[in-house]
Amino acid sequence: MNLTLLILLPLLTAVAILLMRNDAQVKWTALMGASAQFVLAFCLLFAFRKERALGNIAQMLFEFHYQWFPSWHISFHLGVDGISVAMILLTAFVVIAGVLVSWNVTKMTKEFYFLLILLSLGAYGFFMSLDLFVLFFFLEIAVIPKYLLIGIWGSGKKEYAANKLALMLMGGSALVLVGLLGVYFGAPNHNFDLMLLSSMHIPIAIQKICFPLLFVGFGVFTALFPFHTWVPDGHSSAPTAGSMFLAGISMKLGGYGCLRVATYILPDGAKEYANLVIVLSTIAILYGAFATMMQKDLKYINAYSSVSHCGFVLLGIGMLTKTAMVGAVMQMVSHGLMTALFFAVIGMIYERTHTRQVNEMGGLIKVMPFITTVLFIVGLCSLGLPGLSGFVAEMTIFMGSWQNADLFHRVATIAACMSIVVTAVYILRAIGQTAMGPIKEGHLSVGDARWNEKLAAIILIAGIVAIGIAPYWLNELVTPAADIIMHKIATK
Amino acid sequence: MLGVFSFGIDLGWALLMIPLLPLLGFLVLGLFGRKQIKQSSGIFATSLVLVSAFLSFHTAYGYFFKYGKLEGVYQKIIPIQFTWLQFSPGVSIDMGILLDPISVMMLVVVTLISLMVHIYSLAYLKGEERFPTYYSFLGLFTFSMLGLVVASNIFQMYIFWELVGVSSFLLIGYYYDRPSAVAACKKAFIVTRFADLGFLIGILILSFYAGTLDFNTLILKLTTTSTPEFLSATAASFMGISALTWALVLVFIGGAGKSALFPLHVWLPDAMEGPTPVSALIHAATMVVAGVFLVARLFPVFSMSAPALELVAFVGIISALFAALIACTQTDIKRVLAYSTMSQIGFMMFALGVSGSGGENGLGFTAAMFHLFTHALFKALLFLGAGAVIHFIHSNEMKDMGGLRKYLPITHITFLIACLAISGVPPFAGFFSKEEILLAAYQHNATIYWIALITSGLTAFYMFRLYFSIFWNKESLAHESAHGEGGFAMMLPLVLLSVGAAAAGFIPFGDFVSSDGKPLESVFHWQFSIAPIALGLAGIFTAMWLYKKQNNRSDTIAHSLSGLYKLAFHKFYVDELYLFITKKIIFNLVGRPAAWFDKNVVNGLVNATGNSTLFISEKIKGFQSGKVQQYAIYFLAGVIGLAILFIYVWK
Amino acid sequence: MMEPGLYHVLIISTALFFIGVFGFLTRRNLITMLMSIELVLNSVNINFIAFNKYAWPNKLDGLFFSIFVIAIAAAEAAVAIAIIINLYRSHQSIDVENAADLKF
Amino acid sequence: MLNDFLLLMKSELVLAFILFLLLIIKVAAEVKNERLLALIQILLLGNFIYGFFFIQNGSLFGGMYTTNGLIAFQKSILSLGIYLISLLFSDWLKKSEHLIEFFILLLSAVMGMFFLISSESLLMFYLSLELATIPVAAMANFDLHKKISSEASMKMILSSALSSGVLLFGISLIYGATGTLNFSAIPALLDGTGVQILAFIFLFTAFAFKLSIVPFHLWTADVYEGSPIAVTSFLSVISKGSIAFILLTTLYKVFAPMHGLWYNMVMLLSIITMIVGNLFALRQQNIKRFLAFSSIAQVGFILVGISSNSILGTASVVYFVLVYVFSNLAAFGVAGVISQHSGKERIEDYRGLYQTNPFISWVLALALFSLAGIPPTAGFFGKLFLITAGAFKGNYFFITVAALNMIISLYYYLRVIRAVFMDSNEQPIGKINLDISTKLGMIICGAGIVLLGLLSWVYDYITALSI
Repeated sequence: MNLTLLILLPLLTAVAILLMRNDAQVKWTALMGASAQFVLAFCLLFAFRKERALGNIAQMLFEFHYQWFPSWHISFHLGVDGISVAMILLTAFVVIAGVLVSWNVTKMTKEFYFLLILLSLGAYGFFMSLDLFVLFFFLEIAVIPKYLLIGIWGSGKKEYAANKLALMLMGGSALVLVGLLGVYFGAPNHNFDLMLLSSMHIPIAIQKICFPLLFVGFGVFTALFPFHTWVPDGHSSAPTAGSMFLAGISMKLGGYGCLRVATYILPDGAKEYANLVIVLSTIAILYGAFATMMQKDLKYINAYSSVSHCGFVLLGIGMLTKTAMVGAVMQMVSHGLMTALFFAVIGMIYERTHTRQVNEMGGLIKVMPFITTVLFIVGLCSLGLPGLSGFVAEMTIFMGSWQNADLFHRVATIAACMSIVVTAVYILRAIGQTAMGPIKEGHLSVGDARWNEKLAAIILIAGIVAIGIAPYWLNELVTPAADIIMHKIATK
Repeated sequence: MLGVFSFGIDLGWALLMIPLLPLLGFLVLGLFGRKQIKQSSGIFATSLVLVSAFLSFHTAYGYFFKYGKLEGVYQKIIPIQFTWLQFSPGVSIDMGILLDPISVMMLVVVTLISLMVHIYSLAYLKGEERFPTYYSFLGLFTFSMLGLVVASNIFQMYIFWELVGVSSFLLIGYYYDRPSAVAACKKAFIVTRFADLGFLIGILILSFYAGTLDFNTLILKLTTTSTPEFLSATAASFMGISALTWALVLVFIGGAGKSALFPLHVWLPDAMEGPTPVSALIHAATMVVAGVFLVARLFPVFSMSAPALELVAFVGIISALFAALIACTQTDIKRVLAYSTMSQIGFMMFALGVSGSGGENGLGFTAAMFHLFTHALFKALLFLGAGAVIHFIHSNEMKDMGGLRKYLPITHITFLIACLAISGVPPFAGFFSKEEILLAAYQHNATIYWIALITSGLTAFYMFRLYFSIFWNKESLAHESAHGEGGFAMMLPLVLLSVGAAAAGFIPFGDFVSSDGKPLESVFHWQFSIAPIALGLAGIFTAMWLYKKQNNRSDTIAHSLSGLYKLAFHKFYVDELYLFITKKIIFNLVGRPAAWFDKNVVNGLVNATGNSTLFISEKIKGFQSGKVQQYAIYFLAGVIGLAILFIYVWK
Repeated sequence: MMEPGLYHVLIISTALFFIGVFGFLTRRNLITMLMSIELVLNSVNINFIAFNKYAWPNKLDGLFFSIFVIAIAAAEAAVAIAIIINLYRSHQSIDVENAADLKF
Repeated sequence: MLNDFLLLMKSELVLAFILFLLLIIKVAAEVKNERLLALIQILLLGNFIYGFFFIQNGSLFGGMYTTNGLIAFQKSILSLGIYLISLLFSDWLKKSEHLIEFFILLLSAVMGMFFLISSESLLMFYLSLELATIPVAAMANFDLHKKISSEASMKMILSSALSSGVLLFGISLIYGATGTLNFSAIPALLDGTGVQILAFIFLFTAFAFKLSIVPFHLWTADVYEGSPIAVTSFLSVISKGSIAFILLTTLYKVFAPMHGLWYNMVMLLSIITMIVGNLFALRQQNIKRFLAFSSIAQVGFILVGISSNSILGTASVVYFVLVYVFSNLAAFGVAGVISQHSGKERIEDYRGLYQTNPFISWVLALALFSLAGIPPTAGFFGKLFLITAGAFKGNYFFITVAALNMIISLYYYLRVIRAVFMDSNEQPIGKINLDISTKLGMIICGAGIVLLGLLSWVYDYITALSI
């Protein structure tokens, strides 16, 4: 399977969208493109499993290599392992759902879909890059479309939010850049190639400088405390699909980067700072959860809960055990699907009730049974109900974290576990106030979901349930890759 | 990959069908119930559960009488198991079915009560808008509960544990447009979630030391005093308490939450907001005893830690007494039943707490399980009966009732049987199980025994208070206009359950269920029974004196006991305490500051960075004065500055 | 009577340079400012000549350079005067303080 | 010898040819502006294409003039720049009363820059620098009836005269200290005495002045704002580019022995320049002034690359200037078109531009993203290579400051993007019918911005030349 397909396809879709004449054509082109991505992502999954089943134990499969800037030793190097495949699948899910829920965007439709597809391009490229320069390239590609999506199609304090998001993310990527350069020049021979770097021994002094830069840099993307403040504003101002992409894909770029770049190539740095990472992510988990409790706007609720949930990703990475790392990846996938779905539902509700304040809603089960059912499912997933993906991921992280036997890790794990209670509190509050209780006068005549919304929700729910009910396939996919990363950390 | 399927016995698939059929019901009704099969959804779900119940009975028969025993000992059989999620070598969540006496017994109890409730609800909820949804939720609950009881892996149990929690949440909130129901379902979920936190951490500790999540292996490793796992678990200690005890205490907290034991009981009375059949199924017979089941499942491990067992016993007995006291004062009939449930579960729990492991010592274990079994029958019956009353009268309050025996004859009789059973009057079922519990307590701990004795008297009192208030008391008001008793669908379960409540006591329970799988001789000491029976009768007669006819004796007594009465009436202000802790402390002292901190400090810092940049930008604009001579000055100053800097300073 | 050496000349040229700069910084009249610049350029010329004469008598670079500087200064002055004339047309003044609309 | 002369100085000779042609036309014939402009555009295109042929290495005039592949390529970049200017501002140029004079001055200045890049002696350097400056000062006054235009021009000529004076003083000190003006002879004679440092600083300030390095930058914004946009774009792109090229030669070759000194100086000035440029750019309302300060900040970045003192540094700077030509000219082109059609130059006037003029909005967006260094535009690669080259020394502080400055710069670029794409306006700029050559120019710029980075061979080519 040729990985460049996954880059070419969004590119062609984007170009095709620009060439379309009317909104309907644009939408269908985008949907076809997204579906093709979806199919392609599954082809990748099956091809990957087939290769593995045939006994191909190379760390990266389907590698693609092209000398890009030879003088800098930059090559367009792509390849996937289980973690990448999982993230690519996630992206495909979110993209198709995002395209579907935006079906009734009327303002500048062409541009909207163009940016959505461009964002997906960035994400695919990022997850497949095995060259740090290329990785950084794709990381930044994914930022500006978000800015425009929020700024043009957003609501509320959109310009402030868009600015904040773009600047903070760019700040993060600036730190990443410095970290990457540090690695580049600190490594025994100057190279951006991830695989080569991982096999080199980078001096510990360099690692100690570069790890925090890289980790914090990527951490900004994934809402590392205290660099998370773009999350609530950004998510709440973004249009529905924008929030879905932001929380579903963009925040995962950071998590993936922390894992693949910071932790993998700088194992000593990771060890050095693991405790700090744990402290920060535990704070994010609890603090995010408690802050969520006080929110009244549905989007803010999900945004802050994203801070909390993404804390688990970083916690899983910081714990430096294989199980926790697998859990972190699972949490990324799970949270990506879940939060995308959550935002989709919020969008649907908002479109019908014209409010996102929970106390202005009530009893929506009566008028929109489908949407509220989805809301229940996603809420339950968020609070970690077994059978849905959130549970699997969180439990894996807990199990992995608990493998560290000292008191510090224990305390952190228990603190993180406590969030399952707080999560239940705020999720139930939100659901209880919106879906249940007496219905408000003005909402009696609103309708239920349309076909596109139903399809989007069903696709995402399928993903959530597929992980929740049968986690072993994801586990099997991710574990060997995590094994390699852990092995490197353990032996260094 | 579907891990390892091992079909120990041919019945594997049939066994698998027991939980999966209700799940099928849930899925089908959930997906298509609203439109396609709205009319027949009840029948559909009921028939599925019927098959499931039949298979359970079949399994129970097969297990207890055919293949379950090996050399006189009931074996733990795992006919089906596959790896669901592998964490690390040896530690994995396996989905499987574990057959042993208690799980088989629970299969029977769950499917039976569930079937009764399914049938009952056909009439009880007829014509409801969300009828299919109701049945799909029931299906989900039945599936989860069955999955819980047959769990072969502690994490599997946790998974289904959560699932029953959520089904309970959904069913309590079934009347979603009532604010009180919404509040109740949230409360139920959150309180049990809080307890589950303990369970989860307990699991983490256990799995860490045992190196496995599989029940059988875990029990084996942590009960054999020579294994390194056991040694490390007992050697490691935190705050002077061994890791094993910590783990068990935490697991017990989970159980206590689910089983509504003091002080985590607050959700149970409120949970009565759900439809009454749901209360019968979930909040009386099955889900709330999950905590007892959990402790029973891990009993061998519990028996290795005396402090943990002690805690189990004391929490159990305190809950029993506490709930009984409150039950005496409540006026909502379902709440009375709820507190009574709590009290009975307290009985089961302390029975486990006072039990030892193996042989005669294991009397408490058998007694607890026995009581669990009989309690399921008569408490379900009580709830269903109460449901019939509520269905008839459209109210939960005692003051709206009275003299109903004429209108509801079948309900009256069956309710009476259940009251006798719970009060421990021979020869009804409750008598036998309660006797065993008291005996076990007597053999172990005198304090517990005496409290239990008093509580059993109180039980009789409040049950008959209930009974007389509903069916006797004031000869009320014409209810003729109302519909009858609810028809065959509602009466059939009542009758069937009353037969059970009357006769289940004669089952030689110890032959089947014991702490070590070997039959336990039930020794019946009639001398020992005198005190409980006498107390029970005293309770009954007191209730009769106070409530059979309309009078104000009860008020007088309540006045004379004003302090205690008020305390009990207000449920000892536990709810208020929780409200204080959550609203005042968690919300105001944690949540609000966190939100404030985020909005002002963290966000403020980010904004301040931006604003200060703009501020500086504004401040330095004067350099660009527009005067070319000033530019020249800065130019020359730059030259001179650089010259000084690089010639003298930074050489 | 001491023979004037390189340093003496350099002192003069430096003084001239600073006088020119001072004039540039303090005069309001654009023409005068232009003349101050000429002083600066002349101080450079003196420098070149002096270095050529005292330090590197064999290399004529300095001499040539000063000739070029004079030529360029003339060209520069021509363009500058043209600009100043145009400025006078639009501003009715050749005071540098009056031409300060572009700022911040 | 003559053959050498013709070949080595071919770029200057072609320019001279065009210059004379224009002079003759001016004297001899009355040609309509449209046709004249078309002719000039064709000539400039020919000049650009011709620049890639017959490239030879060698030197002339007793070592005062030198050329090689890299220098030829640098000249080609400048040629491309003026060709683009002739395309992008065709609207303005067509209406100009003094079209020929404009191009005569422009080409003279460019010729000066060509000599500047090729100079191998301080004398040549000084002469060509003046040739590159004085015509531009005259051009700045091209809006003859605007007060600010004459003010700008006055500020430019006076400031540059002062800077020349300082430069000359520095040259005279170097001459005094080493006795030579020749670039190849100077390094061996440098020994780092105070006089030499002083001479170097004097010399460097001339570069700093022309490149608008803080604190020698103060004329920049005023001149940019006052001048016609075509001139502003020339100043900010072509002029800056040529100075950056010669600065590379000067620092890497001539003052190589004083590397430690100038590294610190460049670093210090780079940091100050980036910060001050960004801080001022933040609060500008006029698009030209805004671009002026943004170009100051960009120069700070160029200095980051220059500080690396390596082949990669040279290659990165040349590449960045190439990218910068496309990006900045595209931005100025859009500003010019808008100013020409509506007379509006304030950023807030740009609100709602996308609704009426999507094409030029996209061009502007691409240009600004490229200036901000957002992928996949070439600016991303340009900035990244500069920073990477700068990181060669392992000076993390410097690199971090540079990286953080990218964020500030992003803020103000986004401000324009926001106005164009997000804000609404009751009186938006009307639909603009673009001249065909303007459109061509914008398409070339856009294509350059998108493709220069992705097609890595351009950079490889430059690297190969830099060795």
